[in-house]
Amino acid sequence: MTVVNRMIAGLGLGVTMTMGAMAVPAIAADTIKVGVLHSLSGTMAISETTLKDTMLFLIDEQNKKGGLLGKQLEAVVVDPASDWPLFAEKARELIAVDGVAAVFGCWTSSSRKSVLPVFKELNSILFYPVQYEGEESEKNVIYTGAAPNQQAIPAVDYLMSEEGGSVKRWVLEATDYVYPRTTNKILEQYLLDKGVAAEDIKINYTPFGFADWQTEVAAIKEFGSAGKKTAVVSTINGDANTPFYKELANQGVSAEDIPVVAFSVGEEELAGLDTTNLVGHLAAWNYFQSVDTPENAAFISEWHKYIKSDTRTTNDPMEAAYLGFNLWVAAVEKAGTTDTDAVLKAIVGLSVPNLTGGTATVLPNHHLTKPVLIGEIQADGQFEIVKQTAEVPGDAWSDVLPEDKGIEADWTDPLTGCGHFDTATQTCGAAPAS
Amino acid sequence: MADKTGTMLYLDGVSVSFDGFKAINKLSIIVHPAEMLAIIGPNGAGKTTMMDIITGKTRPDDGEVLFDGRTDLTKLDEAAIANLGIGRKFQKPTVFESQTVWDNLVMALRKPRGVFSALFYSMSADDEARITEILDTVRLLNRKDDFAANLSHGQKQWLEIGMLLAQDPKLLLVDEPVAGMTDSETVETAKLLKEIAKTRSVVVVEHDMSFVRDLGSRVTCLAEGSVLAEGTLDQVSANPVVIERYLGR
Amino acid sequence: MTNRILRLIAVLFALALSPLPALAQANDFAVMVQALGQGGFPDREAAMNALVATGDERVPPILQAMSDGTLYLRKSDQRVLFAAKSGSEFKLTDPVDGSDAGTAVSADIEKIKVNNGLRGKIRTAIGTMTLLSPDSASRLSAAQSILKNADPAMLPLLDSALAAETDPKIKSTMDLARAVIVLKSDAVLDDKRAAVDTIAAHGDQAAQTVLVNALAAAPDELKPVIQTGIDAIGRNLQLWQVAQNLLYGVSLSSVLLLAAIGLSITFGVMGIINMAHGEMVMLGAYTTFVVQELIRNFAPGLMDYSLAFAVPAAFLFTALVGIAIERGIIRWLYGRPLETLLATWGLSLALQQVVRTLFGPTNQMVSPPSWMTGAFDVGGLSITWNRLWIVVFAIAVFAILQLVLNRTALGLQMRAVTQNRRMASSMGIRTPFVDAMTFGLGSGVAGMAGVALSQIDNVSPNLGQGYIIDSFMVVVFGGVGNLWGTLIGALMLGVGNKLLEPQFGAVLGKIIILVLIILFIQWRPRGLFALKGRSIEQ
Amino acid sequence: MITQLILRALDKKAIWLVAVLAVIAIGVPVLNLVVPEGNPLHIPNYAVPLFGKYLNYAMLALALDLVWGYCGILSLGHAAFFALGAYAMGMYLMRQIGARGVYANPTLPDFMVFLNYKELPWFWNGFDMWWFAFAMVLIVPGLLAFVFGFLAFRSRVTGVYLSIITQAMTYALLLAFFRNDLGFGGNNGLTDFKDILGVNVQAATTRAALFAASAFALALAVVICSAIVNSKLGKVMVAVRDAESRTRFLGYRVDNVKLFAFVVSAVLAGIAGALYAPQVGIINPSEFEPGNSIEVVIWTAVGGRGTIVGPIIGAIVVNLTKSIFTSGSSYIAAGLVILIFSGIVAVASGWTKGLIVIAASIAIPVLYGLYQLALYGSFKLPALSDVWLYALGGLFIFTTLFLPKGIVGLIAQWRTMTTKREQHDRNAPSPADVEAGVDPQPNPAE
Repeated sequence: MTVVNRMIAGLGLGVTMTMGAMAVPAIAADTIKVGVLHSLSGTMAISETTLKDTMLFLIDEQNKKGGLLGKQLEAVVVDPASDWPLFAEKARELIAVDGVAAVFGCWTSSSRKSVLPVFKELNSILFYPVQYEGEESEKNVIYTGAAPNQQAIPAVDYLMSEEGGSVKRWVLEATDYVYPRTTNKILEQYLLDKGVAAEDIKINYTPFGFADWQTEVAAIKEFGSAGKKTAVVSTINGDANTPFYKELANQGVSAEDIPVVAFSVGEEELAGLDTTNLVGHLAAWNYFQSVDTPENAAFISEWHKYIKSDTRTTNDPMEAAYLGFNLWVAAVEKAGTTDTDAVLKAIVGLSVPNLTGGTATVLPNHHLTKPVLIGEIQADGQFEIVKQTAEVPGDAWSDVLPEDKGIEADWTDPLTGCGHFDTATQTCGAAPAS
Repeated sequence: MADKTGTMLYLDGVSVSFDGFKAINKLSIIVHPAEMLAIIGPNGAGKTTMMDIITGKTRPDDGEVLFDGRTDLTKLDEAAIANLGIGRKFQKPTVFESQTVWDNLVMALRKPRGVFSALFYSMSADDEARITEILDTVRLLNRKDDFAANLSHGQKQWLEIGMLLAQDPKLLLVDEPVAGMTDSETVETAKLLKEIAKTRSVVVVEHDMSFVRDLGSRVTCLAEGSVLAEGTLDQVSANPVVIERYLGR
Repeated sequence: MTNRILRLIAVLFALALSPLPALAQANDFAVMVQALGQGGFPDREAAMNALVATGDERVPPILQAMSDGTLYLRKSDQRVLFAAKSGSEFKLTDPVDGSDAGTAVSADIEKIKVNNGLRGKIRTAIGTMTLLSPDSASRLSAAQSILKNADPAMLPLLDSALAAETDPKIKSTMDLARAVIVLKSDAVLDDKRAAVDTIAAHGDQAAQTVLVNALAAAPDELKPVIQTGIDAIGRNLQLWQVAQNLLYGVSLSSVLLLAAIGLSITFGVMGIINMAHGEMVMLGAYTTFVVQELIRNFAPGLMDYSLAFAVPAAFLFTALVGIAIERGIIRWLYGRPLETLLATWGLSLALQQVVRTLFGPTNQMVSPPSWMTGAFDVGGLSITWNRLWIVVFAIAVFAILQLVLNRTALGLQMRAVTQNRRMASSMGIRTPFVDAMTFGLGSGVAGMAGVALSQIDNVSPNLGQGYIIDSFMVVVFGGVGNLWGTLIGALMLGVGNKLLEPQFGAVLGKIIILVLIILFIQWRPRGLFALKGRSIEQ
Repeated sequence: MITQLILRALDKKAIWLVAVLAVIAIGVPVLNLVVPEGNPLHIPNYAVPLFGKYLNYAMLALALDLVWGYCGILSLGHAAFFALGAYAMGMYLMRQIGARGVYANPTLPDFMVFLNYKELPWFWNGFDMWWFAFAMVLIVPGLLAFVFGFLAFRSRVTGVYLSIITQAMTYALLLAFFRNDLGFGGNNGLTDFKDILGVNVQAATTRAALFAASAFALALAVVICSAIVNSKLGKVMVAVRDAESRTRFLGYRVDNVKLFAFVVSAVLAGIAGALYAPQVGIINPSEFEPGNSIEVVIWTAVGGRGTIVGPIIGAIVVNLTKSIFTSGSSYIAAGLVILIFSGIVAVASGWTKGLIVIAASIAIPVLYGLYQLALYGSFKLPALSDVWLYALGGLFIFTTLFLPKGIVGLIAQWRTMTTKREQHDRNAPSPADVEAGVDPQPNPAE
């Protein structure tokens, strides 16, 4: 048989079989497209896949309610594969090729930083659902996760209170990346302002995916044996948490002696851990699955129905995605269009109910008002809420840091707004409002 | 041993051991300019290791290795030794298989070996003539554009000898040059080597006794890393120790 | 008799502590128990103190249940009850008289919440009440909680308890607690001096802390004594610190060894650059998870022995996967080591995705058996059980592997095939079979490593990625094709890493190790134990 | 001398390649800028930096091929040189932001203001000048390659050992660059670029210019590589690859030859990285990840190592595949990719193997669907993003199994078959065949 014959035959066979296997999706006539930009493979898939599912769930629910502006919503899911440059490429593809009205996505700060120029250039909207380091306010991003003042500072306040154990000595244990660096910088300043002596603060950084915590946990124990009540503020990132908590449990660091409060450990992370020996360690979030409200109960039951599993947990970034989506829907309805500037103009000041019994309002700085919840880990992998504050407005520029004092962001009018307005000099950053 | 001056290759009391096994034991050999030396000996006698020592691949534990009566070879690496004028043909024919016969010889041709010399090298008419001449000598002219991999075993042996010639060495170390050759090729090879030995020193390691006889040179028999006997082939093959340890049985 | 008097003392003492003596006088015990279910944390603390003041022996179990989260409030009648989960229901018991109070579903009852602060106070309260308990474990924790609080008011109680104590470990804790209290109190100088000696003799971090804290407040004549004590402890601790770091290093080494040893077979012996090695480890960890799930569902009593089932299961499963990979892919690539790198890298991506599809991207829970939790002290060393077992396991795997390679027919055939395939084949060895078995063995060992790693690391699709580079470093550093080299390599890298870490931090320490490896390879281009004539490096 | 070198570089294949690249370099920007939107020939804005990125990757793959395909040095750390070049360019771009950063500090980039740097770290000096930064793009990767290569090649670290320590090198750099204390922005890296050489980095014209620069840089790399491999040095490199110690016995300093190739390759990789940074808009430490370097190896292998055009084809093909498979719903495109690939395999290795590829690509979605069926009772085909790692993994496996010489090897094979051994030298052993080693290593005991 000649080569050409072989090739043609091979191609023919391939065409038939592949077309059979790969169902070509019917292209809906008139839909509003929504971009979902979460890593589904690679190292970040562990956290981000759930958010992809959440978005599909929310869009599904919205479509059951009749869609938006009389049209059905259509999710466009792409996989940036935990690869930061690919995030930028995929964001561009979503906006420019698929023509999505808004994008829900990103998890790490790096991925957000990577797509930011794209959103600015193509003037689209990103809903970013994860707690982050602050120090940013952009026209094209709505930050639906917590800013540092909505998570870190209330947690430290709680531990300093009598109820939280009157902690006097602090270990800031962190993964060496921007979110912990920033949070620790703010916390260190905050603690010093509160009269904590410099020698009572210990900051330690470890690499990504760090797995051998023996030395660090021993150092925490040693630091905690100085006679003053000691607590650990952990900004350890994703993968490194499991071995950290396993080591804590093994070395017998109990929550009564040295409580650990974490900002990146939620129900999803605990699902991979035996928490029997971790009872009492804390986490600070704006939402816990154990929140006892009718809204939350309904959300969880619908979610379980959608995902077809009774054991899948819910967590804070999911609530943030939920808020972001509802806010976008409300803003589009208010604006009557999905046009970026109109939606951004409409969204500031909008409120939607959150899952913890309050409301989330979009502030002029594109952050939300969120209550702060402190929870203690229970043996069943859930959190028991030991403290809940009223809604705290998210602060893009931390008031704790001297260089950020008097800095505000205001995007009430998206066209003339400013992300870094110095109230003292009445100037907007260095660049003219853009 | 004898006087170092006036020798092309001078080995004295050389020993080397691998993991306790003495591959070469107090070996002493002398080769004079324009002289051929045939080395015979059983497997494991240390023939190849001796070549490794001379060409800098293996460092001796002990002993003196001099080239041209003055250059200490134990201090130099392979490339430096090759550039002194010592060429080597391997037991298993080793040519650059994915390159053409012509290119094999271009690389071997005696020219500056530096990186940039090689980068900016362009072939002169003289070089071309020289390579053609060598190709003619080793009877590969009609196959000059073939890949070396496609040559027969014997042709690869010839190519390697051609490469040796192109290197224009003062001393040639030839390891089993006629393995895999037909009888007529073997005779041709012996002729060629004898021709070469008129102007250069040649050390030939070979098992093929008729070939060694054709060479008609001085013979050294090695066994267990040291010299067993020396002399003409007849003298050596008459030596009772040689008969017992190598030829006989 | 003495016991009863002592208990009376304890009660009186607790009374003195109680901020609400009026409530304590109420003798309706049941009412006091019900008070635990009302109000916020401060109210609950008051109710607890009142209960403690009764000295009733029913109190410690109630408080313990509250701390453990098994004390519930029935919403219908606001009664405080013990609740034990059985199936989907809770079985309720009255804490006052132990009578059965029926069952309830979770919507009917509400857990009585405690927080860390309350949990700590409960611990102290139980401690005070159980210092004279017949149970030695509770006496020990009582002594420890007194040591933590070091309240001078406890001295009489402690003295009497000390007199009755026979267990040396508890006695030593009580001694220390007593010394700490004496040092705090206004006892005479000689007593204090003796107390300083007692504390210094303990020689640990906690003792040093006590002395440091006491130094400022101490009278001048006592200061040099205390300072000497502090210095002595400091020297002692420094020594222990070095030993402790070495121990951490050995522990890290055992993890590295486990991760690398399978690779030293597939890579070292067979010359396959197996980038999917990490995924074999990951599959082993997932096997552990599956085994535990099966046991949890079908034989919960065997949970503590789950790892004993998981090790052979993981070995067999990953060995089978390994054999399938060898037969399906790798056997076509012999003699092309760098090509195996590409193929196995692709394979590792696919395997990760398989696991992600089957189990989801999130971490899976593997519970530690009870004998692998906690820690114990030897001198100034603190050793955690799970690390100790992993070290033991690593040594066992290493020893067994040595036996297999050197003492069995399969091992002999493996070495024959690696050294001279054609010869081995002509001698009647079925080389394809031996290849498959060798690769299966290497993969199986990686799977067993996964069982151990599931105890200390994430069980997630990414698990293997975290170890693959380190494993290659260990094997190459030790010398390819040599199990002993792998052992020594793992030891040197592990210990080196842990010795550098306190000085330079984890990140810099690791970078330094990597740079040292790069430099080391310049010095010994074939690793620590280079073998001559390896097949890997023609 | 130089002209002669270049003349020799431009053999028939290289001329074609350079010509094609020149057409692309001019054509794509023209089609993007001049042809109006809506015209079917218009190339949309988003595609320009995307294609530019492919060209940068192609240049990186070509650089790797110079050392691996031609010189036998399998570097598993080549992305490190790429990233260093990108960082050097990123530092220049950061300095160009000037006072327009969020904190409006005239000299310090935002992340430094935030991390409390009081002054610029010394190694950031000079990067405000374009010529200095551009020089560093060449010098930094080149110097690292020189030092690393000098040590490694002198000590005769070869084969797998060399591969592993190059991996250690990039891993160490990854960890180092992740450190915020190092002064390169930690894990967020360098981003939010504004200007390059005085023009807005995001402007369509700049993008088009950067694309053209990428294409020209690749063409230049083709000429350089072609010049090297066509020279006698190129022959010596191949000799080193095939029989290292034999080359040594010919009197060549193998370590110098390798070092030269390694340094040239690192510099080319650095240039590729420098063009990459402004086009993707961010450079961060994840570029150093060992997995990235392995991917580069795979592009090269897919395209065909030991050829000039192979790695370029490989890089573009694999990355195009990656783009297709990670995007939402390009099922048809994905199907076509699989189809073409199985067609190639069928031609190269025969029917059955082509069928294996097709069977595998059908089996995976079907198995996925059955799994869903078993779990949830409804048959659901996977999203493309669910299968893309299978596709990528499968591509690597099938390429090594069925296309050992890569796509280019296939073309050569085809030509041989059609021209009936008109030039029978097509049967040249591929590097894959000789990799197993014909290096003489006589048993020392003999």
